[in-house]
Amino acid sequence: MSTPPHITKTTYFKVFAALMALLVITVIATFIPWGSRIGIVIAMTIAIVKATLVVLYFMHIKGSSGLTKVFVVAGLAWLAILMGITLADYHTRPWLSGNPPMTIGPQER
Amino acid sequence: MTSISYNPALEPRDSYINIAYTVKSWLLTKDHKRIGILYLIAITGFFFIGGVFATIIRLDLMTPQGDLVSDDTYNKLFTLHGVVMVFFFLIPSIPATIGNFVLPMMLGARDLAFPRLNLLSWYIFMVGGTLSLIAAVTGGVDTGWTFYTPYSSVFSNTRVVLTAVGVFVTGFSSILTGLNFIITIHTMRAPGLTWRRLPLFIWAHYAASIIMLLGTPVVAVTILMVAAERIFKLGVFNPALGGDPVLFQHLFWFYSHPAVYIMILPAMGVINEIVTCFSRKNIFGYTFIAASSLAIAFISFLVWGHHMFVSTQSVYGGMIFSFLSFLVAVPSAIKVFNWTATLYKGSISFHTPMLYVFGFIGLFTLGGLTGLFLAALGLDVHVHDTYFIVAHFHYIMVGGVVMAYMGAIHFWWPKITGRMYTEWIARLAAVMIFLGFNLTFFPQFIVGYLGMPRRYHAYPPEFQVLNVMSTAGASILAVGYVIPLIYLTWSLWHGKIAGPNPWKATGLEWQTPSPPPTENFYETPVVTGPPYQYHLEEVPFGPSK
Amino acid sequence: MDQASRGSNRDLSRLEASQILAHQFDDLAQQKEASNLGTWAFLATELMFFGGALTAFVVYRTFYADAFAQASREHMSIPLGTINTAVLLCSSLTVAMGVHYASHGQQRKLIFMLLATIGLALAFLCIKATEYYIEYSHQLVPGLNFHYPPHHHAHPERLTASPPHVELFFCFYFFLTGLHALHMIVGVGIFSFITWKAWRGKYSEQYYNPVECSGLYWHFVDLVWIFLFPLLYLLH
Amino acid sequence: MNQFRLFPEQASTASHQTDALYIFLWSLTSFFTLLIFALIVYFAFKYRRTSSIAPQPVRTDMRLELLWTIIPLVISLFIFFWGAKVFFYVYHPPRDSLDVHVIGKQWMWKIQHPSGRREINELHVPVGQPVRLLLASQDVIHSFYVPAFRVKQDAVPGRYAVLWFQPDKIGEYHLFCAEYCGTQHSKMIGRVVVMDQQKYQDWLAGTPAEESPAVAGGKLFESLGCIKCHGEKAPTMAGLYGSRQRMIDGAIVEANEQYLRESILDSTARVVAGYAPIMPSFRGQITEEQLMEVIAYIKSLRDPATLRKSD
Ligand code: HEA
Ligand code: HEA
Ligand code: HEC
Ligand code: CUA
Ligand SMILES: [Cu+2]
Repeated sequence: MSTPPHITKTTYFKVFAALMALLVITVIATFIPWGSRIGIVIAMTIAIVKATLVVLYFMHIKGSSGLTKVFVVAGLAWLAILMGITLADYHTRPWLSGNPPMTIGPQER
Repeated sequence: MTSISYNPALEPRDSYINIAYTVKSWLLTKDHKRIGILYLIAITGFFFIGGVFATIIRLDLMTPQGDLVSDDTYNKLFTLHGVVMVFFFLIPSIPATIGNFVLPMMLGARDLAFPRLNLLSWYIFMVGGTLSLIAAVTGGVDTGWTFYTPYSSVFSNTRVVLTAVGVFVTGFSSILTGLNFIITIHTMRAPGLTWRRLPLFIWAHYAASIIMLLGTPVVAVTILMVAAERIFKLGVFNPALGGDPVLFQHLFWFYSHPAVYIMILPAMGVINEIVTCFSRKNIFGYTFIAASSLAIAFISFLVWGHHMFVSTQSVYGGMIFSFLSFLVAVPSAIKVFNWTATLYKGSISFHTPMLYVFGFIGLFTLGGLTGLFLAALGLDVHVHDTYFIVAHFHYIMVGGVVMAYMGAIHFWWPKITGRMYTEWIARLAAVMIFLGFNLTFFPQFIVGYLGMPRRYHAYPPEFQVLNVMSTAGASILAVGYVIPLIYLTWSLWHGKIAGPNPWKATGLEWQTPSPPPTENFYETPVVTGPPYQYHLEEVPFGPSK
Repeated sequence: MDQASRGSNRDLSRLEASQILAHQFDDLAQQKEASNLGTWAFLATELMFFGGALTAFVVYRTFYADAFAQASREHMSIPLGTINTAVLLCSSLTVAMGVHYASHGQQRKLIFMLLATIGLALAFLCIKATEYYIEYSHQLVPGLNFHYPPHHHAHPERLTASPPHVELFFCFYFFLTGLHALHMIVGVGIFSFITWKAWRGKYSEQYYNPVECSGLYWHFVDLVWIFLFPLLYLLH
Repeated sequence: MNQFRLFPEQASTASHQTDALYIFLWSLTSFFTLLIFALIVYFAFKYRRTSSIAPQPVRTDMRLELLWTIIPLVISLFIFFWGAKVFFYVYHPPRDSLDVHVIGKQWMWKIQHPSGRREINELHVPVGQPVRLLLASQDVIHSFYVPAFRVKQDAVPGRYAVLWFQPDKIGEYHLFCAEYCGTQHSKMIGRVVVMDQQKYQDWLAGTPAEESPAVAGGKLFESLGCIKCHGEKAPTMAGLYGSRQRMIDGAIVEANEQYLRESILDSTARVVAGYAPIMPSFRGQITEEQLMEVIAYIKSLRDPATLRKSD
């Protein structure tokens, strides 16, 4: 049900402050040599946290109807299907043949 | 839904048709019924355009060396046939015409949730269609409806970008229709119309709308990337720049496989309405049919790789896709068995819509079961990209969806126009279509297994007999499709007045005059029971001879 | 929405709200629910739209990890990207505040917030354009002037990656940010329209739905950037 | 070849397996189609409209619903396993195969045998011998399809694909390009000739001796300058093919054709552990044919333990 947003101005500012802080952290984290895997995990985790904050507070998902939440989850689930299965193909290609997953051709444009 | 708490005045006072006559009143209408008619006209046009392409294809294939048209022309013909039939006819066919017209009425609503968006979607559709037709007449396009890279992105020197843009644009009309349906179904049901009381037509459209909403944007952006690749010489799918052509196939089929269920789900929805009405029975297994629609919509997003078994996709990926493809067959099986069971102990009459339904069930079963051949990995290696595939999908799309579409037109024609058509001619045409259809496409299973590849302008002479049979069938089919065009048009002026409910059907759309008034009902209906309560309704026509 | 309650008090609200209530709806609550849900459904579509391109990007990114990391490290400007992210986050705040004021019927503050949003959006686009210009002058635009390794680079010895893979990175960079910028431009259009309506006093405590829905759209555009920023600028 | 038939000729070991599954599926399809058809006809006449009294509703029977959910599910899974089994057979080349190089281009198939003999749109193979095709494409996607063998594989530009079969019947069979590839897609056809071992040897000997791909590849290895590095500052090629290589990022990769291809065209994308990424990229400097020859050369230097019979 779309009730008027009952989120206060202070909450907005708090969320905003958190977003800015996370932005700073993620930029700083880039300059620390973690090794590529961990670097990716950190950057993406921060992005997900930021996104969650925006969705929950700025977009009022917190306190919105169950149906709206279902729409959000459905969108994310479908994206996960698309990415997950496509990547699964590429990652399982070497299993049987030992092939590296991709390569490029000799033709010139 | 017989138990409506009021007794509507059924005399047509101001129907949606005679409320205004100007061209402007049609082109600027926000009435879902008028928009449905606009779609109907456009789509019929596209069907015949696609049909003319098919006719030339079939004529060309009468001889092994294919001497009617050149190979380039042939390639353009099947591409345009595929593009027009899929994107401009079959995907919008049932949802945008019949769905648009009856879905709000079935819900007891005055209109869709976003009427302006609805009109917009028609204009978008027309823009997309026009662009593609311009592409067709100014040089054509020869990539196949699948637009595989790198042929489409680098090698073809035909109107790929224009066609791609046409398809891209049309995608948005489909998205808007789906969005409109979903929101309408969620928010605009009549009082008392709970989810478990929804007609199965609505469930089917709901499921199809999910696919439109979540699948179409992916093909849109993919097509955009191909267009960008052509215009700016980017390398997104071009191996020369490290791109992967098979990635295009992933993205394309992520939509285009579910898209085949955008076509079939509304068709299945239609079957439920007709089969109950002409056997005067409640539907067998309501819950299972409703749930199987949702199951199909969901699983359909997990099987796209079954079009790519020999594309150098991972063998394990292939196995997952094959496995899931078999799963998606189960909900379809559930539906077929439930429809058959609905006939049990019914009171069956053989009116035209019902004949189409029988045709649908039979041909869909055969088409669907041959889908299992293709989902079986080892066998698909042989039949992939042969006429076996062509036969499979025509069985489902022409034998299934087009049959259901024809059935739907005949079923709701009295509601849409207020007139009856001539029953005996209609039955004759239905039988002709059925026979012509089988003669056209059954031989293609055989010639496909013999190894005739699809998209072949010329073929080895030993395949000729089967191809000639196919062409012969296609000519019967063509006549079968032209006849309804004639008698339906004729009925607009000379048909018997239908009255509000000629079939004595239970759906809410029948509880109002034909043709319905602009806001559908003079009084908002209230629903008090489940759908298809035919035992409470009187039986029209009495015993059949 | 509870179906049983749908019939109730419709005549009353119909009289009151005949101006803003479209004919197909029974009451304002229903209308509001429909347009809110509609916006969310649209955003799900948008998500898949970007999702298709992002999937392609992620696939290449995993396989040409080194080349993509190098391209990002050597040619993306983290300061500009960070500033732009901050600008966009600010605009999200102004939008959220705008919706807040709209729901309290505070017209002037609403208009102020809307104008601030438009300003921030334009700032973002200008910065983005600057970046594009820099990339252009470094010969990094595929299809236009891509040349690798570029002539002017401080450390040419560091540019070991295979040129096609770097070009692929830039294809995606321009495709994704271009698509995003296009959404921003559309957003500016929408907000200009909303501002004009607000100026004419169309919105009130009862009826501010268009503000809310365009706000949702804007937050979504922001969300896309929240992911594009690390993916394109930071994954070294 | 001109008489009417329902099956293409069965000329490979795979064809029998595929046909068995095909026949099973047609029986299943006929069964269900006829069942549904019979039920519809039976009901339609038994319960045709005879009075104007509406029939009583029939309640959904849970047992029936479960029955027709579970039976199709079980049958489906059965077909899945059968199909997967055939698939694995078709995708698992045996070790002792004859390696033939095939390059697709608009609109022809260019084929080269290990002996060096080249042919276009024709493939001669000995009966009873597993043949492994290394497929590449020079432009768009093509698909190598021999209906009599029931095998097909796309040739995708930018990578190698592998297709194998073991012919078991002497004769001439169609070769088609099954993936749409442009104007003359339907003319990209040819034949596969299966001959007995003796005839095949005669056929191979029948033309003036051509240079075998391995020898030609050896020469390229010198003329392209590979030899300048390989041997001292770069890993040796001896024993490379078929071995397992450790990459600088820790990944372990089997050195097969695809790996060699990538190493040559795009060496810096995958660097062998212990070496510097100094090898230049040979993309654009070397044609698909030459690439296959260089790879044949590297393969000829393999560890004898991994040798195929044909080498
Ligand atoms: C409306 C369209 C539509 C529909 C509904 C379907 C439905 C199905 N399709 Fe089809 N398909 C197409 C349209 C459609 N298809 C098109 C257009 C192509 C070609 C695209 C191109 O390349 O151009 C294609 C291609 C295609 C392929 C790729 C072939 C190839 O290119 O190599 C595959 C492979 O798995 C496949 C499988 C299936 C399956 C398993 C179903 C299932 O959903 C079918 C389920 C139905 C049944 C099973 C019948 C009813 C069941 C019973 C009566 C009970 C008995 C059941 C059991 C024992 C299980 N289809
Ligand atoms: C979605 C729906 C759809 C529909 C309804 C049809 C309808 C028909 N299709 Fe089509 N078809 C496809 C979708 C569809 N098709 C797709 C997706 C492909 C793949 C394309 C690709 O490979 O890229 C394809 C490919 C395809 C091929 C394979 C081409 C090839 O691979 O080389 C063939 C060959 O027989 C064919 C035939 C037919 C026929 C005979 C009809 C008939 O049912 C049509 C009957 C209708 C009419 C005939 C029109 C009405 C009659 C007239 C207007 C008469 C007057 C006309 C004249 C005097 C010329 N189709
Ligand atoms: C400038 C020196 C140089 C030249 C010229 C060169 N290479 Fe290399 N090559 C290397 C180095 C160093 C490596 C190891 C690091 C790597 O994998 O990039 C290597 C790796 C390889 C590998 C992978 C070896 C393994 O152990 O996995 C192959 C295969 C290869 N080269 C083939 C060739 C061929 C074929 C040519 C000529 C067409 C060639 N190289 C030319 C330096 C060179
Ligand atoms: Cu090569 Cu078709
Ligand atoms: Cu499919």
